Amino acid sequence: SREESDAARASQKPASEADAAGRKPKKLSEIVVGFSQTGAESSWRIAHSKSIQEEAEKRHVQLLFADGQNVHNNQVNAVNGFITKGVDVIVIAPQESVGWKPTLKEAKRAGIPVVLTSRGVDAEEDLYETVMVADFVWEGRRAGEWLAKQTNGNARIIELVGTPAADVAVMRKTGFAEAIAKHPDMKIIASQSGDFTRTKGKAVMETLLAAHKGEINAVYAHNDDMALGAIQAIQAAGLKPGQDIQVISIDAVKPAFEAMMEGKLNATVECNPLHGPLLFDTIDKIVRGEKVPKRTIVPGQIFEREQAAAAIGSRPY
Amino acid sequence: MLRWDRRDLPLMVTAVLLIALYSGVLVCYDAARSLRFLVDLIKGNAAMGLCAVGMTFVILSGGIDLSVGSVVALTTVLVGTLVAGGCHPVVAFCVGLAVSVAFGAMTGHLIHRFSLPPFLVTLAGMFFARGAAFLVSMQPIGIDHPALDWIVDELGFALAIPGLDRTWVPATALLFLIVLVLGVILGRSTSFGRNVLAIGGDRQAALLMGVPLGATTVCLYALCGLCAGLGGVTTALIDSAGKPNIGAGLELEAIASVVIGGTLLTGGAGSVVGTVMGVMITGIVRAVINLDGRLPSPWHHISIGLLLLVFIVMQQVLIRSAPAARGVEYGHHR
Amino acid sequence: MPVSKALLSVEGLSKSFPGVRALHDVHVEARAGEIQALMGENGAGKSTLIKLLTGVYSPDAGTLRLGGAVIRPTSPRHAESLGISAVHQEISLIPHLSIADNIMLGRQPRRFGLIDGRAVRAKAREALARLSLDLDVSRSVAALPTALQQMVAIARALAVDARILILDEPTSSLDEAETLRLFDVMRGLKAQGLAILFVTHFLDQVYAVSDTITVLRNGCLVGQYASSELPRLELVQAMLGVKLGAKDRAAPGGPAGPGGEASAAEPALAARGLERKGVIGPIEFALRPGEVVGLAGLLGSGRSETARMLFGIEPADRGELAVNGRATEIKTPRHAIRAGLAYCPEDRKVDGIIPNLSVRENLLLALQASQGALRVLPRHERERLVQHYIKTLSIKTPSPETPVKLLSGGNQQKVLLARWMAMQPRILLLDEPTRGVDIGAKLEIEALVKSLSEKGVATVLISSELEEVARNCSRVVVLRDRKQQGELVGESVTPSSIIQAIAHQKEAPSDA
Amino acid sequence: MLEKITEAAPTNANLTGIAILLFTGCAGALLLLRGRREAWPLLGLLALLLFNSVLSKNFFSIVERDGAYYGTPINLLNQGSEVMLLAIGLTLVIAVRGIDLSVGSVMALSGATCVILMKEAHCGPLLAALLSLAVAGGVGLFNGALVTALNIQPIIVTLISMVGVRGVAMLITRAEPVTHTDATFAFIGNGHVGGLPFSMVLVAAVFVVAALLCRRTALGLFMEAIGDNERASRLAGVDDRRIKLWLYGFSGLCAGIAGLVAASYISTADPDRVGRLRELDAIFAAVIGGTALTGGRFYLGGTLIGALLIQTLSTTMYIQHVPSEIEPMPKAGVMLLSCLLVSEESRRRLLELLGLKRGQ
Ligand SMILES: Nc1ncnc2c1ncn2[C@@H]1O[C@H](COP(=O)(O)OP(=O)(O)OP(=O)(O)O)[C@@H](O)[C@H]1O
Ligand SMILES: Nc1ncnc2c1ncn2[C@@H]1O[C@H](COP(=O)(O)OP(=O)(O)OP(=O)(O)O)[C@@H](O)[C@H]1O
Ligand SMILES: [Mg+2]
Ligand SMILES: [Mg+2]
Repeated sequence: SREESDAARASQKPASEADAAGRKPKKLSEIVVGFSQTGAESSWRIAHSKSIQEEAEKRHVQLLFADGQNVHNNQVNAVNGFITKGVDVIVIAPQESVGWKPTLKEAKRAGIPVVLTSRGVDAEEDLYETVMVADFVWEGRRAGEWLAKQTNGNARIIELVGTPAADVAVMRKTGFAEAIAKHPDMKIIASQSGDFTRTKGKAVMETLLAAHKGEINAVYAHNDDMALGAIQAIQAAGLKPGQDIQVISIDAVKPAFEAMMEGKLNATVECNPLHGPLLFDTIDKIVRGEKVPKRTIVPGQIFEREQAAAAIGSRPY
Repeated sequence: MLRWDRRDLPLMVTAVLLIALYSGVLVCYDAARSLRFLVDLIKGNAAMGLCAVGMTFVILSGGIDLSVGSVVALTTVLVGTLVAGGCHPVVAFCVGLAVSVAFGAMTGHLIHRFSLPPFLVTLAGMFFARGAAFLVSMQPIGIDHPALDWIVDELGFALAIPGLDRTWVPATALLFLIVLVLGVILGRSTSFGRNVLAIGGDRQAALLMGVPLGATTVCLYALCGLCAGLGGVTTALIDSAGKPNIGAGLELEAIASVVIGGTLLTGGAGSVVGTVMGVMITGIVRAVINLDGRLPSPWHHISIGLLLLVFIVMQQVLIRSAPAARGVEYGHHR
Repeated sequence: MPVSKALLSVEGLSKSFPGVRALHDVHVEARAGEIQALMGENGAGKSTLIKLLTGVYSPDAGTLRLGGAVIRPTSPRHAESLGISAVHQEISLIPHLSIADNIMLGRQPRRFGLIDGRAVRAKAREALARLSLDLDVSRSVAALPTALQQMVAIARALAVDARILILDEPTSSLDEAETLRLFDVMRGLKAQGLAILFVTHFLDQVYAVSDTITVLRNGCLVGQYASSELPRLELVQAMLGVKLGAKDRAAPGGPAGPGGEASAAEPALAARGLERKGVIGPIEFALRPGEVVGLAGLLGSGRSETARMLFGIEPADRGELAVNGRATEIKTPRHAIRAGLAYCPEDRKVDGIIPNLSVRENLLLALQASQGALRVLPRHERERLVQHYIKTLSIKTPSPETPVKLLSGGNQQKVLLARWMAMQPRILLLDEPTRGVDIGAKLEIEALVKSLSEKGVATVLISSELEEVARNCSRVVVLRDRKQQGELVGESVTPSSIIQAIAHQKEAPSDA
Repeated sequence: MLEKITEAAPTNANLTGIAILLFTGCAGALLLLRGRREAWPLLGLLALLLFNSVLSKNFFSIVERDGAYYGTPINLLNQGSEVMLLAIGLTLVIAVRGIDLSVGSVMALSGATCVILMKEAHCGPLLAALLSLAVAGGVGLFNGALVTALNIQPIIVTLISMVGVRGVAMLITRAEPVTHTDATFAFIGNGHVGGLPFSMVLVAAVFVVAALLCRRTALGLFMEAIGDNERASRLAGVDDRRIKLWLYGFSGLCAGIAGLVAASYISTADPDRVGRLRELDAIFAAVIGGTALTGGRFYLGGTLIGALLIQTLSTTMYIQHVPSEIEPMPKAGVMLLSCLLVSEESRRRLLELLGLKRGQ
């Protein structure tokens, strides 16, 4: 009975006419795209939103932007709203990978293709067209490897974890743990959440530095913001960040480059937020009925101190 | 027998404004002109609405419950873990509800037995339940079970109104509506409802009038726990997942809905019907911003604030200028 | 004392609060089919005894027996189930609930497990009808004047099948007619075999209904007497614990010379066509310095309304008001206070006391507020004022630091009066100032009013006790249906003439 | 009692630890003897400190560097200053039966205003700070105006401004964290005066101002009267509306100062994350300090102790390596214990259990 009612609705609304074989080809400039963003919690996220919004403008796509304010349920509601409104494509930057199945099914029933960006979801592959992500485990692993090399496999580390249970945090932790597992002398002294924020990164670091005086020689932060906070705490404790204590983080936002140029941050692993161009290329293909790969890894790289000066000019975020 | 009473004035005003708001949205956004929009509204706010129904009673009694968001999370992970461990979802739901009711009853017991401020106890409860949720499962767990899929996909009914579209009303929305009706009945037509109002209106007087303070308080918070548990079940259904970190900030949203619906935070006056209107109002305001889709992130916050502000101010101005509001309030104020 | 089986017997009951011995080794017996008056000064321990009987407090020592069996009421609910029903001194109703709900709370008739609203209203109406009241029972009690709230509370107590009915100052804000109706009901219940305990500070009422009188003083039992065997004078002596000389304080002989005759001076307060639409009709009167003017009328006639309007609580929206000949606009109590008015409200629990603040803070609040936050009264000045008023009004309190909510009802009332006296106002609006105050203090207050009026203070006195109005006022304004009806001046101010004036205008009795 | 403390302190603990514990213990005992409510949260704090001194050897170590002191106790004060500032303002609002949920957002706004003024309008740090405090106070007054003039329930007014003000903060920073390094500005959250964090000086100043205003003038009396029985106080001539209005303004101002401290602490205005859920911490601090949410009597000293208690609790979690996920649980436990300690009823029941039945 449910299918019936969906079908009835679909036939009433020509905007989202669904036929299983292939959609009626359209041009980019004719379509409406609904974009459900996580929120605006970090520089990375804002660069991500901006990239997509600017690209949409450039390509004359009507983009409906919904800020989820970091609440999963808001995002679910926004996507449902897009379905009700009958947009042509839904773009989701999920706050969490788990918890999307019923909503994606709904979109599928309404015949609206879904593109995921910045994070994948934990659901059957046929529920979405494609997913565009960075490899978070790789990022963590890369950071771990770099730190191992830098310290000759001998480090006592404070890990500043992201928000508890956020899967980015979980994956970056996993990757890092994998990498240092090969080196018996690399130890995580403490692993505390800094909530991805500078304030908490600094507060936690201050406290841990006082509690483990002289024990620590490396910091691994799950994002640049926490690392920047930690750097301030290290300085306040009378130590030299980047020398006495190695600092590595992930994201590679502009302030991180500035810190690297000042010699306070040792390295940052890039997690590229500029999904806009690639995203709309993909959407273009989808609305024209072409096949797209299920998974696109947005490549990242590691930036070290030495490269900072050269790279900073070209960093758009 | 319906009778005009000054006590109903805030409710009337809120209803009128809600209708005005909804009509305004209908005029401005054609995407809203469908049954589906309405159902979305109910479905999307079901978890929060369920919590708000329970919260209404607690607030009516002059208390507050900050733990609902965490209890929602606790319930979802319990359900998720149990189902992952091979339990039937329905059994898992029952376990989740039992735990949340027990949790609520415990809160109520502490509050009454040691006459502690509800704010503190439920704040501690909020932290405790959150920690417990993480203890049950550190990571989000997807729930995969045919029975669950059946509930999500098949349980419900198709609603069609001639001239409008046909749409599917899912189990979650149904659950919310049923609890709502039960909540209204509980509030209006049971001695429990009256006792709650009495405690909130004047605790000392209620005691002198023979209201069983202890039993009512425990039941109250147990009820709120139950509603939060149902909110958790709903969330688990909507997400097909159990997540230890979900529901942060839900308590404030629920409290806001209750208060916007005309319930006094100091207790003693208000109704479940008002709360439902409050839930709808906050829901519509959020939905409108998403429907519009042109606002950048900061304006999402600002517009929600502004719209609610305009609403509240109009509500107050109308209530005060209504002719029935003239005259004197004698006697008690608390 | 005639030997007969007591329905309720209290043996050796004691109760102390920090700093106060409220009851000490009290023995009381109440028999079925008997009305017993419980008498004593403010703070004698009457309400405490009642709260012990109803399980609000638990006794430090002593036993309670009901029909011979020992009972230990643990809560008002428990006491009610034992057949003890009570009306407490401070009106205990739930403001936002309707009259019907208040009367039937906890014992609503049900249908299919749900409250049967129609039956609730019917039963509530029935309960009110016993007091010959016909109210719209679906209105909330918050909108009722104090007297009606008190009637509702009484109706609630009557609606239980009780063996013992306790009434703690039920008549403190009732007027004559209501009181008589209540007495009728009490006599009816007595005939049905109930034991009734009844507290009041009005001697007339004691002799009108009670069969026995129990006197408490300072928490101790003075004695239990048959009413017929205890003359007034002895009762008063028993209560006060002193031998009264020729200057019999308790029975003032007839209408004493009313306070300062109207001087020809400029009116201290002149209202011309003052009205608040839909609440109180146009008021037209002038109040000269040194004059005491009474407001008389039936329950709900708008006396309190008039005072509240004058004081700017529910400000007038039409008409003019002149204070000392100068046109003054009073929109808020602050305006009124600035113009030299003071208002002692009728409902002390809601409009009067700040329960958790100390006696000292309550007493000085208005004075301090009128001085502003920055000009703090010097410590010695504060001390002086507080001691002065505690003494003048014989306020019974363990210390000035005691939270005022712990005082007995009458003493709370005295604190309120002191608050306004301390302001040294030029115009004093007193709404039931002696409500719940014992006879000694009542006379003290009257004397105070008189001495103030000699100093040129103009007073508006509202009291449901016509004697009191007649004793103190040189002029009485009669109100009816929230409109001014007429005035009585000079010699014609006697209780009977006031009753006539009210009754005359009430040609077609409104009550059935 | 004192001997117990010295005994309980580990023998290897340095002098500071013993000094701090002794001080807290003595203060607690003194307050207890005088029957002050502040004694109970202070004893709770003492217990927590004792716990830390046993479990963490470095907890009390303080080092001096460049004339300033560093170490966990100092961090505690510095990191706790935000909540202390918020809680002082909130205590006053709560005393008159109000509540201010917008403080966290106001923090974000004032920090953002200040940083943007310096960075883009090239204001001097002092001017920028003053202007942003004015903005914060303005938000408070706006809340107050809605509460007093329109009689809207405080919780809903401030909940709305909590959402809206956060949006405004994001708007002026274009939703991004904005970094600004200015030595004067950085001093607010990181500087030291007389070896102690400057933020503590701010807290002390605000506390003294509030305490003087409330206890040396009749304002405190009026506030307690309003909180206890608003109607009766209005009839007694207390200008409840005006007092409430200014109290909300003051709360906004306190939040503004806290916002400056927060922004200066990390030299960044972070509009989205700063101050989130801080309002709950601050309310907790006030309530654990003895101020009832139902208004009336308030205890500024208790509030400060409460704020310190909360900060010590978080710090303890970091130091004891409690995984962030289950961090809430012990926190809940301590909260519950401390409210049991603060509640008269539960103390009475405890005494009863121990066989020391007394009174009532
Ligand atoms: N809960 C309490 N805590 C402390 N003291 C109390 C408490 N209740 C009553 N008291 C004190 O006990 C004494 C007796 O008070 P009670 O209310 O019984 O007097 P009362 O005879 O009813 O006086 P009134 O005629 O003024 O009502 C008073 O001194 C009062 O201050
Ligand atoms: N029978 C009644 N039923 C309901 N409301 C009534 C009744 N009688 C009076 N009132 C209310 O009482 C108000 C006037 O009461 P007010 O308190 O001014 O009278 P009062 O003469 O001072 O009586 P009291 O001395 O009992 O307080 C009216 O506005 C009316 O709303
Ligand atoms: Mg009494
Ligand atoms: Mg009256």
